[in-house]
Amino acid sequence: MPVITFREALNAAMRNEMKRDENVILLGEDIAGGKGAGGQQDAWGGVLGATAGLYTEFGPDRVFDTPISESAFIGAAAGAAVTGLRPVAQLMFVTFFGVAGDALFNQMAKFRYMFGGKTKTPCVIRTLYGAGTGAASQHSDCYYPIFTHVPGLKVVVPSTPYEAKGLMISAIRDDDPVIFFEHQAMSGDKGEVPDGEYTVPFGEARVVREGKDATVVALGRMVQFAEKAAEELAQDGVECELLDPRTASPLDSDAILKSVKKTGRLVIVDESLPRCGLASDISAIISEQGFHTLKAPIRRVTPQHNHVPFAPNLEQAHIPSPEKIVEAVKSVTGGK
Amino acid sequence: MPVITFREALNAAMRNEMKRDENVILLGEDIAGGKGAGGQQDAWGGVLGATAGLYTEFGPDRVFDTPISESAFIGAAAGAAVTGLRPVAQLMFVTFFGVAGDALFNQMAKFRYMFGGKTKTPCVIRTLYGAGTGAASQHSDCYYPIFTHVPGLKVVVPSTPYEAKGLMISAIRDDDPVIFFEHQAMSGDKGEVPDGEYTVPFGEARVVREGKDATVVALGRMVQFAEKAAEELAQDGVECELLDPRTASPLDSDAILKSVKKTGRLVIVDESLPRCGLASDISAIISEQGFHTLKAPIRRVTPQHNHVPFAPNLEQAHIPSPEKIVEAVKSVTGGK
Amino acid sequence: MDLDQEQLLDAYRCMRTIRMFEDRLHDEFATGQIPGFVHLYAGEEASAAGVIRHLHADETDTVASTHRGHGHSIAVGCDVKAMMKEIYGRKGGLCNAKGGSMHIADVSIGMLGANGIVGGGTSLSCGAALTAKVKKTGGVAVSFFGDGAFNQGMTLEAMNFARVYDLPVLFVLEDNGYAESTASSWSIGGGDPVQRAAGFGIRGEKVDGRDFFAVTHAAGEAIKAIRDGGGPRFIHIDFLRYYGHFEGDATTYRPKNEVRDERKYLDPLNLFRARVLQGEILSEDALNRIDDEVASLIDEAVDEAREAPAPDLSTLTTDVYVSY
Amino acid sequence: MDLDQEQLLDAYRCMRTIRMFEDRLHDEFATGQIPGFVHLYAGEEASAAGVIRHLHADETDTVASTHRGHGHSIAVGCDVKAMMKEIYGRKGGLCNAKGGSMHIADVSIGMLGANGIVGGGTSLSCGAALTAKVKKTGGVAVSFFGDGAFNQGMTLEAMNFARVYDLPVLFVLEDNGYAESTASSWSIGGGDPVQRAAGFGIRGEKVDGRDFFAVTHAAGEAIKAIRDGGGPRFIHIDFLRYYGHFEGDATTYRPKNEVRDERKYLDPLNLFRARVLQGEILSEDALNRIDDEVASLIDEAVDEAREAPAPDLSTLTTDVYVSY
Ligand SMILES: Cc1ncc(C[n+]2csc(CCOP(=O)(O)OP(=O)(O)O)c2C)c(N)n1
Ligand SMILES: Cc1ncc(C[n+]2csc(CCOP(=O)(O)OP(=O)(O)O)c2C)c(N)n1
Ligand SMILES: [Mg+2]
Ligand SMILES: [Mg+2]
Repeated sequence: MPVITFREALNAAMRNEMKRDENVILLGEDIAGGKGAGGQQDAWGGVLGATAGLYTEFGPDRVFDTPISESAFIGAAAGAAVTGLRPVAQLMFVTFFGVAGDALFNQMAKFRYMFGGKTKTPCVIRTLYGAGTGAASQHSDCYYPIFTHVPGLKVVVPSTPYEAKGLMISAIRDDDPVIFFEHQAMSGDKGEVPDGEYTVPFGEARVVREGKDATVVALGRMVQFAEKAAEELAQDGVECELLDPRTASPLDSDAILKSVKKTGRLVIVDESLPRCGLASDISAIISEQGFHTLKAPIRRVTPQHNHVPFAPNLEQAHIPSPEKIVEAVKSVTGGK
Repeated sequence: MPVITFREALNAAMRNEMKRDENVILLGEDIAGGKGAGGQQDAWGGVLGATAGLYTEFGPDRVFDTPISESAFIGAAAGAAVTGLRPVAQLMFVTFFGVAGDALFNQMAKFRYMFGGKTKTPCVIRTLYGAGTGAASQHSDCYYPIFTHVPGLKVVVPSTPYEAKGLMISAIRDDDPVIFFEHQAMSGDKGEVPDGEYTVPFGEARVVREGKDATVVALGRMVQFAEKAAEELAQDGVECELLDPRTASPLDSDAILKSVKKTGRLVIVDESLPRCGLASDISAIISEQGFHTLKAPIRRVTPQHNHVPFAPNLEQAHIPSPEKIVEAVKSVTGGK
Repeated sequence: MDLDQEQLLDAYRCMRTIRMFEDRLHDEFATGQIPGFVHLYAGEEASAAGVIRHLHADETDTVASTHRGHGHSIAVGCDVKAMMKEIYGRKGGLCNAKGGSMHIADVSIGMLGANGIVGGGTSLSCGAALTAKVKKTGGVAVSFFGDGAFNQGMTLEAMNFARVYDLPVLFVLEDNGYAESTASSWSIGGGDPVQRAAGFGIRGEKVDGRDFFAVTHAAGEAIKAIRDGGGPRFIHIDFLRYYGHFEGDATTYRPKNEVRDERKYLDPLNLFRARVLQGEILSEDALNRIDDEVASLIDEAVDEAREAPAPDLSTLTTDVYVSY
Repeated sequence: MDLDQEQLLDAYRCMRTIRMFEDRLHDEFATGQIPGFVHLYAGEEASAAGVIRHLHADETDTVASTHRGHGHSIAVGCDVKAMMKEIYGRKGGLCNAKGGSMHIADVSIGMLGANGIVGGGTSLSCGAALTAKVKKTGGVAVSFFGDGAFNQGMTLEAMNFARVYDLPVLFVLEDNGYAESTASSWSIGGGDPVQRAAGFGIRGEKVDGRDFFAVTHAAGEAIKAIRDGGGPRFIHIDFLRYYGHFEGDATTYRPKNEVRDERKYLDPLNLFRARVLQGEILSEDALNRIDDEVASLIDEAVDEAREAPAPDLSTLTTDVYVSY
C-alpha cells in the first residue's frame, strides 16, 4: 500500500470528493495561495500544504482563497451549505474560533434544530490544533471539547493518515456540519493509505490494540503515544486494550463500555485541557454507565489547567507523554 | 434584612464598587440606554435593568453605552484592564460569545500566561444565560463549561441575590478576568440581602443543606430546584447534602469530596449541556479522587444533547426539574 | 411608475399583511400568551415589500433576515398561519415550534431565517451568493440588517468579502433610528452609511423608507445591476420603527410624540394609498377589499394558533442532526 | 526637517537595531535552533521608528502590535537581549519564555504585546485609550495592523468604536503587500484604505513606508491632533516585507526580483542615510558607529540567548492567574 503523509491523505480525500461532486468547494486563507499576487498561483496550498494543487486542478470557481475574514467565510460556508453546496472551509487554527464563533456555534450548529428539521447544513470545517511545534498559546489549542459540547456539530479527530482520508471523505458526504481537527504536529506523519476511495465511519471506535488488563482511550495524536505506552507495558506483562474513538461527537461510548466491562480499568489520554474536557466527558459517561464494572478509578492523562507555553521544554512537559500514560495505567492495574 | 431582587443585588454591588474605586467603569449595550437619543437618558439600565441609575449617578466617564460591537468593547475591556482600569463589561447573552470570543478566550484569558506573569487583567464580564423565558436557541445557552475549560478565566454562577451581590463585589476586586453568569429567569427573584458591603469567596462551596444520604451539587438556578427536590426527599426520609460550588472555576472539589466521603453518593444537577459540560467535569474529578468512597454511580441531571427549544412545553422538558432530581437521587440511594 | 395594477395590489397586500400581523401581535403579546422576545416591524413595511418583490419566488434568490424578521418572512412568502403558530409555540408552527419569532425560516423558498444574532445574517447571504455564483443560478442574496448591526464586525467583514468576490449580494441597511435604545445617529461613526459602503468599494444609495416607490425603485436598480454581474450593492433605508425594541419596551428614550407624528404624517401605507389613489391608479375599493381579506387572514391565523396544541414532547431531541 | 541630531541618531539606531535583529534571526532560524513561528519585520522599519518616536516613554502611551512584532517592541524600548532570549525560549526571556516571538510584551512601558491573532490588537488599543480618557493621562494608543487585518471584522469594529467615543487611538495600517501569500491589492475591497477609514468618520492619510521622514511627519501630525482631543486617526503605510510571511516561506507567489529591487533601490535605511548625509546633517562616522554598536548588541544578545538555560519546569503551571 502506498505510504503517504497525513497532509497528502487529506489532499487525496478532498480531491476525490471534488471530482465526485461538483458541489464540493473549498474556502480558506491561502488554501491556494498567491491570490492577486504577481508570482505563482496555487503557491501555498494552505498553511501546511494539505490543499496543494486543488486550485490548479479545479479552478477558481471551486477553490476560494479568502481575505482574513473568518466570520465572513465560515458564515458563508454555512449559508452556502443550506443553499445547496458542500463547502469545506478551513479555520486555519482552532484558536481562531474566537473570530468565527458565531457562524460555528450559533448558526451552522443550530439551523436544523431552530428550523424544526427543515434544513440541512452539509459543510466541513477543517482546523489545525495541538501543541508540539513551538507555536505557543494562540496557535496550539485543542478546543475540540468546546465543539463537542455544542449540539448540531460533529467532531472528528483523526489519528493516522489512513483514518484521516477515510474520515474526511465521510465528513464531506455527511449532511451535518463537521468540525475536522488536524494536528499540526502530525501533518508530515506517514502511514499506509490506499489509493482508492473509502470511508471511515463516525461514532465507531477503532480497536487499535486488544488487551485484557486495562482499557486506554486516546484520540488524535495521543493514539501514537498510547501505542508506545502499550508496547512498553506489554513488556511488563500489562496488556492494554487501546481504543481510538475517531469522533468526539458522536462518541462511541458503547465500545468503551464493552472494553471496560472486560478490563475493569480505564485510562483516558487526551491532549485537550482537563476542565470540561473530553477526558472528563468520557470519564463521566463511563463511570455513570459502567460503574459496577470498574475495579479502579478512571484515570485521565491530560495537560494541566494552563495554556500552551512557548519554550520547548515547557511545551513537552505540558503534553501527555508515553511515560505518563504508562504510569497512569500502572496506577490502575496496581503497578503490575 | 432587606428583601431585594437579583438585579437589585447586582446593582448594589456595582454601585458599591464604583463608589469605592474610581477605576471601575461599566461598558455594554444599553447599560445606561438612550445614548444619542432625544428622550430620557439612562432609559434602560441594561437589558434586564441591573445597571439602572448608575449612569445618572456616575456619569458618562464611568458608564459607557456601546454600539453593537462586542469584539471591540470586550476587547477594550481587556485592554483597559491591563492598562489600569477595572472594567465591568456586559456581553448581553452568553450565546453572543461567538462575536467576542477572541477577546475572551485568546486575549484576556491568556495575557498573564503569555506575558510570563508580568501583567494582570482585572475585568468582569457579566453575561445572561439560561433557559426558561422562551428566548429559544440563540438566547438561552448555558455556556459556562466553555469558559471553565479555558485557563486564565474565573467563572462565577451565583444562585441567590445574596450570593450575587457578594460574588459580584469579589469579582470586581479580583485581579483576574472573571466571567459572571446571571440567569435571565432569575433576574426578578427575591432574597434577603444586607445593605452594606460584603464579599463571597471564589472557590469555596456553600453548604446549602446538610444531609447524610446523598450529596447533591447544583449551581445557578439549579440550586433552587435542588432545594425543592431535597425537601421532597426529606419527607421520604432521604437527607440530601446540597452544595452550591458558587464558582465553576475555581471549583471547590475538596468540599464535594468531603461530602461524598460522608454520603457515598453524588448527584450533579446542571443546566448546561451534557457533553463536556460541568456535570461531566465534576463527575470525572470526584470519581477519580473519591472512587473508593462512592457506593453508587454518579448521576448527572442535565438537559439532553440538543439546543434550547422555543415552545414552552419543550423548553420546560429540556431543563432539569425537581422531579428529575428526586428520581436521580432515589436511583442512587436505592429508592429509599 | 413602472408597476402595473397587479403588482401594486400585491405590494399593498404585502405591506398590509405585515402591518396587521404586527399590530395584532402587539395586542396579543399584551395578553401574555406569547412566549419569549417579539420584535415588531410595523413602520418598516416598505422595505420588505419594496425590496423583496424583485426576487424570484423559488429558492435561487434568498433573504437573510434579522431578529425583526416577520416582515421579511411575509414578503418572501412564508405561510402566515404557520408563522403565527410558530410565534405562539404551537404544533404546526413553521419551524415546528422550535424557533419562535426570532428564528422563523423557510429555506425551501429562499427565506434563510430570522436571526437572533445581530449581524449574523450578513455572512450567510455571502454563502447563498456563493451558491448562486458556483451553480450559476443567476440568484441574488439579499441581506437585511439594522443600524445597530452596521457596527458589528461580521457585517463589515461580509461586505468586504462580497466585494472581493463580486458576489451577488444586496446589503440592505434598515436604519429605523435605534438599536434597542441607542440612536443610530450616534452609533454609526462618521454618520454616512453610503460612504462607509463606498469604503469597501460597494456602491450605495440612501432612500426614504416611508416611500415604497423610492425603495422599490432603488432596489430594482440595484438588483438589476447585481444580476448583470456587477457584484454587491448597498441600500440605506431610513425610517422609524413604531413599537418598542421588543414588546415590553417602555421606549422612554424616544422624544415625546415621535411615533405619533410619524404614524400620522409618514405612515408608508397611507403614503402608498394616497399616491395610488391620487393618480387614480388603484381604486379605494380594491384597497379596502385587501384590508378586509388580510384582516380575516390574521384573525384566522390567531384563532388557529391559539387552538393549536403544543408540540409533541418527543420532538425535544429530534432535528439536532440529520443522522447521529 | 524638524528633528535635531540626537533625534535623528535615535531614529537611525532604532531602525538599524530592528534590521539587524531581524536579519540575524533570519540566519539563526535557518540553523534550526529557534522554535515556532517567526515573522520578520525587515523592510518595515520606518513605520515602527517613525510612529513610535512620538510616544512618551512611560506606560501612558501604548502600542498594540501584531504577529510581526519585533520592530514595534524594539521601538517601544523592550530589552533587546530579553527579547532574544524569549525568541529562543530561554530563561530570562522577556515573557519568561512562555510567549515566544508572537507574544512579546512589556506592559510596564506600554508595549501591550505582539499578537497571534490577526486584528486582535485593535480593540485592545481602544481599551488602552479608554484608560487614557478616563484617567485623563493624555495618553495615545497606537494600534498597528496589517493589510490582512484590515479585512478582519474586529479591526473595523474597533475603528467605529474609537470614533463614537472619540478615543485617542492612532490606527496604523502596515500594508506590506501581502497577507501570507495573498496580495493586499486584491483583499482590500475598494482598494482605498483611506476612504475606508473615512467611512467610519476617521481622517487618514497614505504615506510611503520607505521614507522615514514622511512616516514620522504624518504620525506626528496625527498624534498631535489626537492629543488635542480630536479622536482617532488613521495612517496607511505602504511598503514591502523583505522576507517570507514566516521563516520557511518559499515566497513563490512574489514576482521575481521584487525584493531584490526593493532592497536595492528603496531600503528605508539607505534612504535615511542618503538623506541625512546629503544634507550633511549627520556624519557617516556617526552612523557607522551606530551600526557597529548595534552589531555588537545583537551579537551579545544571540550569544547570551544561546547560552541561557531553558526555563524551570516548575513555571509550566504558574502565571495562569494572579490568585486561584
Ligand atoms: C451580537 C448581538 N449583540 C447584541 C444582541 C442584542 N440585541 C438584539 S436586537 C439589538 C438591537 C439591534 O439593532 P438594529 O440592528 O438597529 O436592529 P433593530 O432592532 O433596530 O431592527 C440588540 C443589541 C444580539 N442579539 N446579538
Ligand atoms: C484571526 C486570524 N486569522 C488568521 C491567522 C493566520 N495568519 C497569521 S499572520 C496572517 C497574515 C496577516 O497578514 P497582514 O495582516 O497583512 O500582516 P503581515 O503578516 O503582512 O504583517 C495570517 C492569515 C491569524 N493568526 N489570526
Ligand atoms: Mg435599528
Ligand atoms: Mg501584510
